[in-house]
Amino acid sequence: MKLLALNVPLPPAADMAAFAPELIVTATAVAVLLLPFFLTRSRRDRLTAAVTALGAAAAAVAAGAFFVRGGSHPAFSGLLVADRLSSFLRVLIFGFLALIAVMWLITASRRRNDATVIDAPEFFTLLIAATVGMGMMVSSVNLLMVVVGIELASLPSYAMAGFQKQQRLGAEAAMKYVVFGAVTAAVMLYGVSLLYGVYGTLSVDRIAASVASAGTIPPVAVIGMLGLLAGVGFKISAVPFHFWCPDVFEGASVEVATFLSVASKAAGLALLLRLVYAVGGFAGAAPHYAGSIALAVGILATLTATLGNLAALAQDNLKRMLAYSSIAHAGYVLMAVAILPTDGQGISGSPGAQALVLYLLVYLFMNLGAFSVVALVYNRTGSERIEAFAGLGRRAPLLAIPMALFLVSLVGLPPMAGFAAKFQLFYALFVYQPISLRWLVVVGLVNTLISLFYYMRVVRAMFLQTTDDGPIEVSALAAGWVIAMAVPVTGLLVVWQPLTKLF
Amino acid sequence: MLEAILFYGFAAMALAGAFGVLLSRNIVRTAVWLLATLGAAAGLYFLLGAMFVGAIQLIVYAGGTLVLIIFGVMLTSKNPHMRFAPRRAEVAVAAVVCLALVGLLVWVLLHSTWYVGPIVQTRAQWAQTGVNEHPWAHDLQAVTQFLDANHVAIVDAKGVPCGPVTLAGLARAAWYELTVMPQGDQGDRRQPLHDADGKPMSGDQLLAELHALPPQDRAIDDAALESAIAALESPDAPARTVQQVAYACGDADLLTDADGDGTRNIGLGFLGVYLLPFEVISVLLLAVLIGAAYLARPRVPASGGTGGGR
Amino acid sequence: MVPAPDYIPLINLPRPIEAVAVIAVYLGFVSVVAMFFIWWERKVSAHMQSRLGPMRVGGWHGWSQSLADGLKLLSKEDLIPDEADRPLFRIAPYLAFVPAFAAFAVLPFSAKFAFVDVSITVVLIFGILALEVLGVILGGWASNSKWSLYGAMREACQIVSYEIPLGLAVLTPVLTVGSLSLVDISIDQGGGIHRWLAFRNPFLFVSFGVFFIASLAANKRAPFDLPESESELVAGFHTEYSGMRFAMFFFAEYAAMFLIGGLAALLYLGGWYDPFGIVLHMEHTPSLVWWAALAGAGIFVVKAFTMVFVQMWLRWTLPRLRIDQVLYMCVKVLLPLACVNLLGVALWAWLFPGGAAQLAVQIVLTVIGAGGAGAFLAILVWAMFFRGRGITVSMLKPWTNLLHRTESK
Amino acid sequence: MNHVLHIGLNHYLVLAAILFAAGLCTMTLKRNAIGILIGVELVLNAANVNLIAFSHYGTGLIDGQVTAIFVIVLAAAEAAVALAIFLNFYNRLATVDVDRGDRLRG
Repeated sequence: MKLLALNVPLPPAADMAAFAPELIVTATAVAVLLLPFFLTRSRRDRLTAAVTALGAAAAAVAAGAFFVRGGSHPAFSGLLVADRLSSFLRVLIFGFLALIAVMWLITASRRRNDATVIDAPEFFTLLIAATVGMGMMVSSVNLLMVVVGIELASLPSYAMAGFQKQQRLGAEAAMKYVVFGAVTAAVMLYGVSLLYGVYGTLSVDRIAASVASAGTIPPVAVIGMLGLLAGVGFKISAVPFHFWCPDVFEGASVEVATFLSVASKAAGLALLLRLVYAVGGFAGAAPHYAGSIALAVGILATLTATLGNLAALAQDNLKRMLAYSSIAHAGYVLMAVAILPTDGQGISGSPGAQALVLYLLVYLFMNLGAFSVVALVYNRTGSERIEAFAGLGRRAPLLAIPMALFLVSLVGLPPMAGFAAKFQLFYALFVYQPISLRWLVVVGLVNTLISLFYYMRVVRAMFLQTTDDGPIEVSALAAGWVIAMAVPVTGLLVVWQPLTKLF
Repeated sequence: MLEAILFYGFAAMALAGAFGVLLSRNIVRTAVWLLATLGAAAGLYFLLGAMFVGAIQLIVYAGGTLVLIIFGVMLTSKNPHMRFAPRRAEVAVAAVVCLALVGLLVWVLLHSTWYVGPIVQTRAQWAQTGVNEHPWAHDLQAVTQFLDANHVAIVDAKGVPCGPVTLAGLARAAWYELTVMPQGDQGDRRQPLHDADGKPMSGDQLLAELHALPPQDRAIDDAALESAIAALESPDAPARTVQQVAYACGDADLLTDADGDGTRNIGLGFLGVYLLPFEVISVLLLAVLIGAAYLARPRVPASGGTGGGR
Repeated sequence: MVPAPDYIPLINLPRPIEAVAVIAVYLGFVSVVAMFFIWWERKVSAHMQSRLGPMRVGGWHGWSQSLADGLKLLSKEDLIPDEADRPLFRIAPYLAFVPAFAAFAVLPFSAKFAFVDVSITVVLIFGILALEVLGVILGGWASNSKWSLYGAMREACQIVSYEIPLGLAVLTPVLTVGSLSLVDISIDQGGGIHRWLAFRNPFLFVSFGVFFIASLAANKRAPFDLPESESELVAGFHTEYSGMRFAMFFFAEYAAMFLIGGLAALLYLGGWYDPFGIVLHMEHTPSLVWWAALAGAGIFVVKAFTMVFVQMWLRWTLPRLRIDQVLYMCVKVLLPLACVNLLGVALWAWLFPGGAAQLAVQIVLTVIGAGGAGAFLAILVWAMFFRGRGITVSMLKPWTNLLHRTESK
Repeated sequence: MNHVLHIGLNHYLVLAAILFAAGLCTMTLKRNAIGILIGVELVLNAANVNLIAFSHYGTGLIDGQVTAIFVIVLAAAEAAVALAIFLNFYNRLATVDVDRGDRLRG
């Protein structure tokens, strides 16, 4: 019988090369899992984090090499694509993983009873697996890969949200997260099945080609796309799929919240950008569609940003406030998604993608810094509430001043990098041609005004309120870390002009 | 007729399960109702020719996931007959919303045009689509000649040659025994593959056609073809069918659908086109294993660390 | 090149009628086999404990004991505990019995006695058998008894864990032969004992052991009979059952015993082929094809019965494991072993696609395996022959005396 | 009558749509977290029925079947994580009622 004689070609080496960052990080996960067999407990935790950081940094460098080389390389029989957008975002995501590991070393590893310290190998394996999923999300061009990527990003995240299993809040956060995630994933899969039925393929490009040649999207495909949006919207916590976000951020440990606030959203937003471009990017074929799709995304962005900012006003818990703030920022980035490419330019060079990438880059640093300060203050005071920050300017100026910079940057006020990001975004919206997106600029400005109030509440608490509590000790390492985060947040403005050319 | 009976049987079972899940207030009974749906869905997959998926559904879903769920129910219910009663108003609202949803969804589904392809058209119809001007066409000369001889072509709904129009496509068409059908028709397409005279094509004809092809255009070499023919010459073999020919040729692509269920094709897919998600799933399962084992592990004192073994 | 097996229906009848006829035949076969096994198990256990077992009912050696038991169970009151979940309690025995019976539909007895002609019978049979666990779990849960619930929980965790090494072990013959069809796998083993898959290479040899142990656990047979362990859980998941529902669980277990034995025979022990290649020769002789089918079916049944006997033998020999030992066995012994086997078989197929080395290994393994089986048979015959005369005990006397003496000190 | 006896794609789609709606309804009505998970399984089955029906009647390719297998595996993985989390929640609060998770709000 000639049954075993199947000639199945292995993926070509070029595909593996394009996929090298994920391979490196996966190997790191295996190394992290095997480490405990060779090390005693006392050494294990920090080395685990260090190995993760090194592996992630190596992956980021590998992705960076691909970014520098440029070009668009479809890999794995068209399931993934390694173009400039995906390469840049993978640099961002894997670099962020490295930063998170360092942050963990500085903040969490001081906490004796923290579950992520006691079971560091498990925690870092989950962290890495989720990051691989996010790396997959930003480069998927096939709905099957989209689904697999989202699930790979989500399932370890659920476990990480509940990693503090001794604490009730962690258990509650994980349960809400997983229930919400499972529901949206199921709806997404139903949507994907409908899209498969309509277009006979799961390839985003071929669906896009069908949409372009048909010039119309049948209602059933719209239903399918809405289902898909539920899955992606869940990852970026767009309204109305945002309910999990504040609860999970509050219940999970600070490091997990930081990770989810940046990496998960960045991956989701890049994926959404790709999907929206695929469907609406053929402006030449169907101009009226570009308008309605941009309008739909714009409305989604408006809702997300406004609701996030308004809800953040009422928060006393800083982690929860930052959660709503991250929803609001997802709303801003969604505005960038609405900027569809107009003159046949690819996804990588489009102004929307540029604005999105710059915003995410800046947001990474300011959010990481803000969360780091929250974690450090929590380590000393045991509280994440705004009262804990009262008088911080006097008690720990090395934390308070960078924190103020982060918050100002989060608002988007001029001297900080956040301003550059927002300006770039609003400018792109302002000059967008075939249809007018200027109303989104107005929305964005109003929202920035709202956000000023709650960010400044923290600044006011830090510098204007007084308290009897003594000074907070800040180790040199911690101070150095926070200041290191503050450097790009202030310094990026200086290199603003080259930065816009970066992508 | 038999198909209709089986379909309605399975469908009734699936729906009974679904409504049981919806209406049952006892969580264990909910899980048992889910078993009905899962089993019926497996039956439907068998009915649709997806044998392997059906079997996997039984092994993984009914035998694994559902057992896990029931296990979870047992571990998390103090009172064995725990009930969770939704409020009346919620039920009313949910019923209305769901009925509206079903109505809308069904209406939309029934008024939609679905992708149909590959379908087999006559040579004349293919010519009308202008496919010969398609850039792929020159690669397909040999196949075209072969198809021409049979007055068939494998094209998708738009008249574009589907996928790689190779012998795999032909075998697929042969297996599904497609025939000329109007675009957008969603009826049963499993009708005999016709030859030039409009008669069902026999295995011998297919074999002859395979022989006539230049070697580089078929996935099997001459020796394999000869031995396939020799194997089919056994004295008590009945008239050869298209499927038997495809089976005996031993070619992976040809075998796919001659197996009757695409199982081999699925295996090839996992090693070929879908290798990446297949491997990614392994990372996912590793992470899930670690995450679930960590969370479900009994609480350990914070100072004691986890497991002295490590 | 072997031609595609042509499945010839048993009788030339319209398909639905044929289906009904075959179902009736199978149901009858399963019932008779299960009843025979129940009687046989009692006889085996009795003989192992130097008793006679059932002797009265019927004539020779109490042959109709199972029939009498069945009549008794039928006439018994069908008790349902007050606090039980009634619908689930009623449905659970069927959920256990129906899959065990349905799996017979895809079990080929010989090349011509294979009713379902799909190519993935291996997957299908495990898919069907995977449902059996649900009946047990629900039965234990619905009884609303502490012991039953314990039994059900044990069953759930035991079966779900052992399905993994079982599946991995089954993959090794599948990988070697390159087919998911039990018929194909069996046909590949024709032509002599050295062709049997268990003796193909060392990994398959070990894999057979893994398969057999895992299948014992999956069918909750001793020493893995924790779900129903009489001494600790009274009777586990079926404590509260009586009458015909109780009998259903038993039927399911004994039918599954035959299935496991049959699968072991098909996957590893040459299917329906004899050790000398006679049946294969007959299959290739047109005039003897039907005789080959009949002889093959007979050989297959004998092999399956032998494996069933081994299961009974183990039950009355080995003590029951603890639940942690059961899980240890699965996760830390069988699972790694199964993984290594799978890798090893793949490597073997790559390194030794045939040739002299392969043949030598086959012969060595055949000698080991056949020698073991021969030794076993010799012991069996020896025990049978001398049992009546008490020589067994007297021959062991010096050793037992030694044992007693050391213990008394 | 022909539409009733002649089983086609639409039959499967309608069945899947009803399963989907029943699943959605289950997810909204159940208070028990595991009940919600069971509703999710219903929706996933609806998706799978769709995928395989499209694969059979539409493309004639195996990608629908492959996707369905991935869905089954993902569902199993999701159920494993979800049940571990529910178990953990139960260990803290002695219930799996999602409404009892009310500490986190605002």
